[in-house]
Amino acid sequence: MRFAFTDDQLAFRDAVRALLDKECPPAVVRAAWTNADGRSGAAWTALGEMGALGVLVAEADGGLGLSELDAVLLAEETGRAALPEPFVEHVLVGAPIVGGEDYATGAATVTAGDPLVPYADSADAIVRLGHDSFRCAATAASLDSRQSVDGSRRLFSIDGAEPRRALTRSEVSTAYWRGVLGFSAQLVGLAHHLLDVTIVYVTDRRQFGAPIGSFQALKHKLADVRIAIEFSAPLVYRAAYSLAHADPEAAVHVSMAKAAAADAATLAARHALQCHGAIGYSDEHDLHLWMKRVWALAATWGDADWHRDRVARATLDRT
Amino acid sequence: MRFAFTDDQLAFRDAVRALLDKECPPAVVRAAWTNADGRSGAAWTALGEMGALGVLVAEADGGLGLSELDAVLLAEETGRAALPEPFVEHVLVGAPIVGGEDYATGAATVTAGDPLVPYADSADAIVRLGHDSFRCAATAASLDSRQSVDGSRRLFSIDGAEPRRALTRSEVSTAYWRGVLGFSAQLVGLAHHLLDVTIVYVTDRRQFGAPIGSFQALKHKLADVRIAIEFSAPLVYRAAYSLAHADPEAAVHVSMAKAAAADAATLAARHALQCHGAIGYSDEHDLHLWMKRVWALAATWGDADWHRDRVARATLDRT
Amino acid sequence: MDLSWSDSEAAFRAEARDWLAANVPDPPLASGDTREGFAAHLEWEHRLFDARWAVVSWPEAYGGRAASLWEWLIFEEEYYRAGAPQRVTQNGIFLLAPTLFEFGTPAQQERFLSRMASGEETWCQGWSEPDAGSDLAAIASRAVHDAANGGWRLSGQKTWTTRGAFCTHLFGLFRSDPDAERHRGLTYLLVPLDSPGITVRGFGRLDGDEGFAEVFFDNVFVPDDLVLGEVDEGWKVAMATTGSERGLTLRSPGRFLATTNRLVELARTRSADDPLVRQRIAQARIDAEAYQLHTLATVTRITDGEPPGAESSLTKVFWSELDVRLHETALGILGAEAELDDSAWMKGWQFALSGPIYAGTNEIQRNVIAERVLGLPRK
Amino acid sequence: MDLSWSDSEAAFRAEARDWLAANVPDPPLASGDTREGFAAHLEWEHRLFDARWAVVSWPEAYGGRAASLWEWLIFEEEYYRAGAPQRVTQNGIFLLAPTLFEFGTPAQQERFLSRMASGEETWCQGWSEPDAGSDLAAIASRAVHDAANGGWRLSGQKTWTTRGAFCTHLFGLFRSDPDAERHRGLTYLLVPLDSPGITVRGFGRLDGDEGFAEVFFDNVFVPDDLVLGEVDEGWKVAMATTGSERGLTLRSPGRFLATTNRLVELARTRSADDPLVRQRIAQARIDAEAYQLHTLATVTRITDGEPPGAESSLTKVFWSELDVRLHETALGILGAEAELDDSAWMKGWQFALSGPIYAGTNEIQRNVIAERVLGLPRK
Repeated sequence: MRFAFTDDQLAFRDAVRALLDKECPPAVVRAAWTNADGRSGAAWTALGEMGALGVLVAEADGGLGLSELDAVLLAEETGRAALPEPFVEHVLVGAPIVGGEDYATGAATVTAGDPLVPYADSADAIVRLGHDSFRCAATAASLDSRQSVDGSRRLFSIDGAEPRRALTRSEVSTAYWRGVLGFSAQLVGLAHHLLDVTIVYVTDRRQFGAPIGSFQALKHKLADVRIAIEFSAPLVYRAAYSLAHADPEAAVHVSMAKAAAADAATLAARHALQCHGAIGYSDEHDLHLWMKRVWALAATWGDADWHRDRVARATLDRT
Repeated sequence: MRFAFTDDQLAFRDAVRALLDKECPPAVVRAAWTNADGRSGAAWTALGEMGALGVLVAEADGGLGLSELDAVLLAEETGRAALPEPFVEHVLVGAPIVGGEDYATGAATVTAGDPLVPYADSADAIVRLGHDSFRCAATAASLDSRQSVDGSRRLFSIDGAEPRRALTRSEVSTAYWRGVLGFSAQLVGLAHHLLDVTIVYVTDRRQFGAPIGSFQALKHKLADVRIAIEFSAPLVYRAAYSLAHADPEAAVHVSMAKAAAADAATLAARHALQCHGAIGYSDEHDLHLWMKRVWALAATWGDADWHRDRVARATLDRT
Repeated sequence: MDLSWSDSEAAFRAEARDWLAANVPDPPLASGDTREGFAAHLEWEHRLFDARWAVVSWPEAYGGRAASLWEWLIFEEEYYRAGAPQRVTQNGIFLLAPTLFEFGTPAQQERFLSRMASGEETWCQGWSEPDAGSDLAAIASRAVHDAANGGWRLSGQKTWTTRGAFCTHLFGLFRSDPDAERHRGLTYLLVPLDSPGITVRGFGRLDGDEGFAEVFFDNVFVPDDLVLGEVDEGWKVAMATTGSERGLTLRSPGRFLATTNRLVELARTRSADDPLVRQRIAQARIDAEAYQLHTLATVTRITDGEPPGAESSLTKVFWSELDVRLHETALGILGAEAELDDSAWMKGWQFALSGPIYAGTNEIQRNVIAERVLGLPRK
Repeated sequence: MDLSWSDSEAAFRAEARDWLAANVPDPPLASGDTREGFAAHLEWEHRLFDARWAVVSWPEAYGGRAASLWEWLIFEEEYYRAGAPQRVTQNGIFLLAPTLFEFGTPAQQERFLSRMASGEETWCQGWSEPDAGSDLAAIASRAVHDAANGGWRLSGQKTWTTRGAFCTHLFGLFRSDPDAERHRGLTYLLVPLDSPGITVRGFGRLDGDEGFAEVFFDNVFVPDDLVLGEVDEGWKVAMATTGSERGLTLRSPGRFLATTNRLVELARTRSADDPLVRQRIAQARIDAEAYQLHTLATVTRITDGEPPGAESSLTKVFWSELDVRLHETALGILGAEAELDDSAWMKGWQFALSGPIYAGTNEIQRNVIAERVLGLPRK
């Protein structure tokens, strides 16, 4: 029994964090709201060069041939940095399916989703997991753009996508639960960042002659956020382990992770805004970039209630 | 439009409050845990002499012939004092059905409930509203005692009760909703008392060199209790008005009142205990007498979830 | 207790409902917190004023109907039920006006009230400063008396000024006695925003609309007759305004009843049989009606001549957190679609999140409840 | 990461499970917080000790199995899964013993550990005083050195002493240096409750069981060799105990996993199709497993040689509020029957309510999290 990551896994995470600190500062996230494709540019390329985009692609296929356990901490870091990219769709869902050097290195991008597909306009391939059509399509004939509350998430509904090949049920299921795991990890990373910047703010901001972080009401709000993160992260890591080891309960473990991570990140966003007050309520402050990512990812690929219902089924209806 | 009680109604309430301050101090509530019938003795007699037990009994029948609007504040006061008596069962449910001088004055007691009946051993008549048998029975042949968490609530399951007469559907419905209204009002009164004694305690109790009531965490807990009471009481008063005026939505209004009052009182009990700490965790302190009454009344005659479901039906399924 | 409406009140409701049915713009106007939307909303305000619906509770002399508080509640219910446009004149007619009626000179009332009601002049609130948010008494913007010219010289900065970039006037607090501490030595001034020395910079709120503004004052001259109330007594005057802001006028029950009804419609079309949603809908209706009934009790007390007190803090916490819950429930029903910005609920959610922050954060309000309503020790 | 158990660990689990299946009393014993129930529980402790299950993680010399932390977790899981009796020796073996192992003299360890493990001697905690609850450092009970007789004279009062009326010994903090302030000048003493001058009065907890006691000290003599750790260093010694109390040893994950499983069984028999209940059950399992996984991570860190720090405050808040939620959910399922005292859930609910209060209220714990984990300013 050992519930901890290896030094290699932690070193990979640290390298990705350092890369994102450099290539994906808040200015890059903000720019993605207004640039052409809503993406980071340099950060994506650098992640590709590092191999982070081909973590789950077989070595024979040009990837690193690693497991969900190696990918989960990287997803958490992309959440912490609010990286504006289809990281989960590409790394955890699409690339292992389409494979190939280009996707393993990020030279080409694959996205995923159903009915709405993020970044479909700049992707080279689209994996659709909708229950009616499990298809891996080339980029679509016609794209209808939809506005996400997160301006960097370019959403599209798709028409006349040219199917490249059908996916097997097991491909679909593996891809789906890997995707949910990825978003759960990103939510944990987003929550960490929201807590960190709020701690700095309430320590510096003074009202009534004292730092507002010295007032018990704010202390307890932030303590609750810390508790929520502390007890959701292990569920996410366990879910990664279960997927990596084909645990029969893996899907339930992923649902537990998404429900807990979505609730933790939602709480972190709520308290972060309340602690920042009017200063954080302006779109000139970076806070909203992280909050809106949380709102989007908490709702996508099944919200907390939906995943809790999956857990209830596995717990109560098992015979 | 006028949402306030009349001076007469308030004067009646004040008289009952004064009576209960005198006849039903905490020592009487505590004694009811261990005495023969779990009841107050003198307080019940005095309430009868005042007419408070025959509020809803027709004047021709020896009562005051008043309405739910006159009874609701009295029920609230009996909750505030944690009066150990079948006040709601007698005044709002049973007496208007069985009628007669003895019941109007409290010389005789009628109780109500199904399947469990409080105080069945000391009551002269029992009204059962169970869906299978709507009956007004003489005291039962055999009583099987059940232990409530509130030691003063003597509960019994009943066997071989001798039916006196069947109740009409409308009698049953009126009696049921009046009963729920009465418990809602008692829950508001219980919440008021729990808040009041907690305010006194946290103002006197000092730790870390200051009254614990000066710490923001406790201030905000008690503020939340005050808010919950402030916005549940009007629902209870409106429900009384709707019953008194045979409003077609009266039953829904009563369900809204019970859900809100049960939640408010449950919150008041929870925060009262946490603010009292270990001192309130002992059965030598009076706090538990009020807390356990709250737990019992919040659960009986439909808990908050059950009544919310009734509200949902009326709101969403109405065509 | 009498929860029925009189015939005249019923007639008033019918008249309001008919007029709104015939006049409420469809499709809805663009957000009043954008430059274009603001202009469209001013047009709407002119129509309201011409039909004497702009300020129903005001004297007829200023364009009102001398309506009772009951009639005002009825009008608000009908206004929100009809889905009528946001009131971009709100900071004037709901926040400043009550103070003008109470503290203004006859000349000031003549000068400002009708133009405020018609939307000819629009008012923003100049209270918050970068270092005076929750701690309003930390206001540092200066007002120095200029005896020679019979007026005041303003300098400093206000911020988070709602619709400040679109308004013609600002009412605000300025420190007139630099030696006085905190709540003392402040003066309440009425400031035309076209006065020389004023720079206004609009900026975006959470939802991206340009609903906020920074207002910079560089030796701005304001004549003596634009002081509202007594010099150095601005705090007392301002508190009368926060009273009304937190209490009745800004958030009438009709607003949340209407949101609840929209929520019920949403649930019916989407997930009327999801029991989680059903419980939340039931709680939404319970809370919205509790707020309505609480308001009826308050209006009854006011009608009996009792003033509303610190209870306004209870109200502010309740409606602001109710509004958040209502929108949370709607977003939960929308599921994955909640993320889509074109849903009115996502925009409403972001606005609702400002409720627990502005007009005194809910943390401040809970302190007030604990200390002034419950009597808990300050220290 | 490796979430599998080794063969030897699996064998250890099987042995524990088999023994418990064969020995756990059925019907369950009366509450160990009553005089009769306490005696019955001591019998059980003797059986545990004879089979070397009483203190699995201790050295064999004291009746343990020198089990690893992992094996200890396994034993706890099996213990609670089997519905085995509460551990009335808990304050000794879980709170005092770790301190004795760390600070005790060889003579003290010899003298006390085996008898503590066997239940021959039973220990209660003497910390809280009427005016020293959350504010433990306000302890006023005195210990005056009696050089002539080579010991200490104790006077004062302790209260809320769990099972104090049934135990043979008390460990507690006494003020040995009256001039020292707060955390300084306290000494940790081991006190036989049959010492002359001691009066013990048991009193009822919330559920009515006589689980509390007041202990009065009137010039009670305790020899020097019953001082644990250094004189005047009692706070440091005591904090080691709270560390273990809040952390691993007192509330092992097995406890909440077992409660969750009982909750699932209750829901299956009562309302497996009520979606509200289903959501709460799902959340219960999520939380219980989160607590288990968090513990696995902590044990991994401890095994790697890292000490658990202020994080123990995070743990205490989480498990105590989880326990309350688990019982709240059960009472919700029981509906009107929840009020019946013969339901184990109502008794469990009342015990759960003590969780957020004792071992440092959750308000204190959240302060600790904010200041020591998050680094927020104290003032």
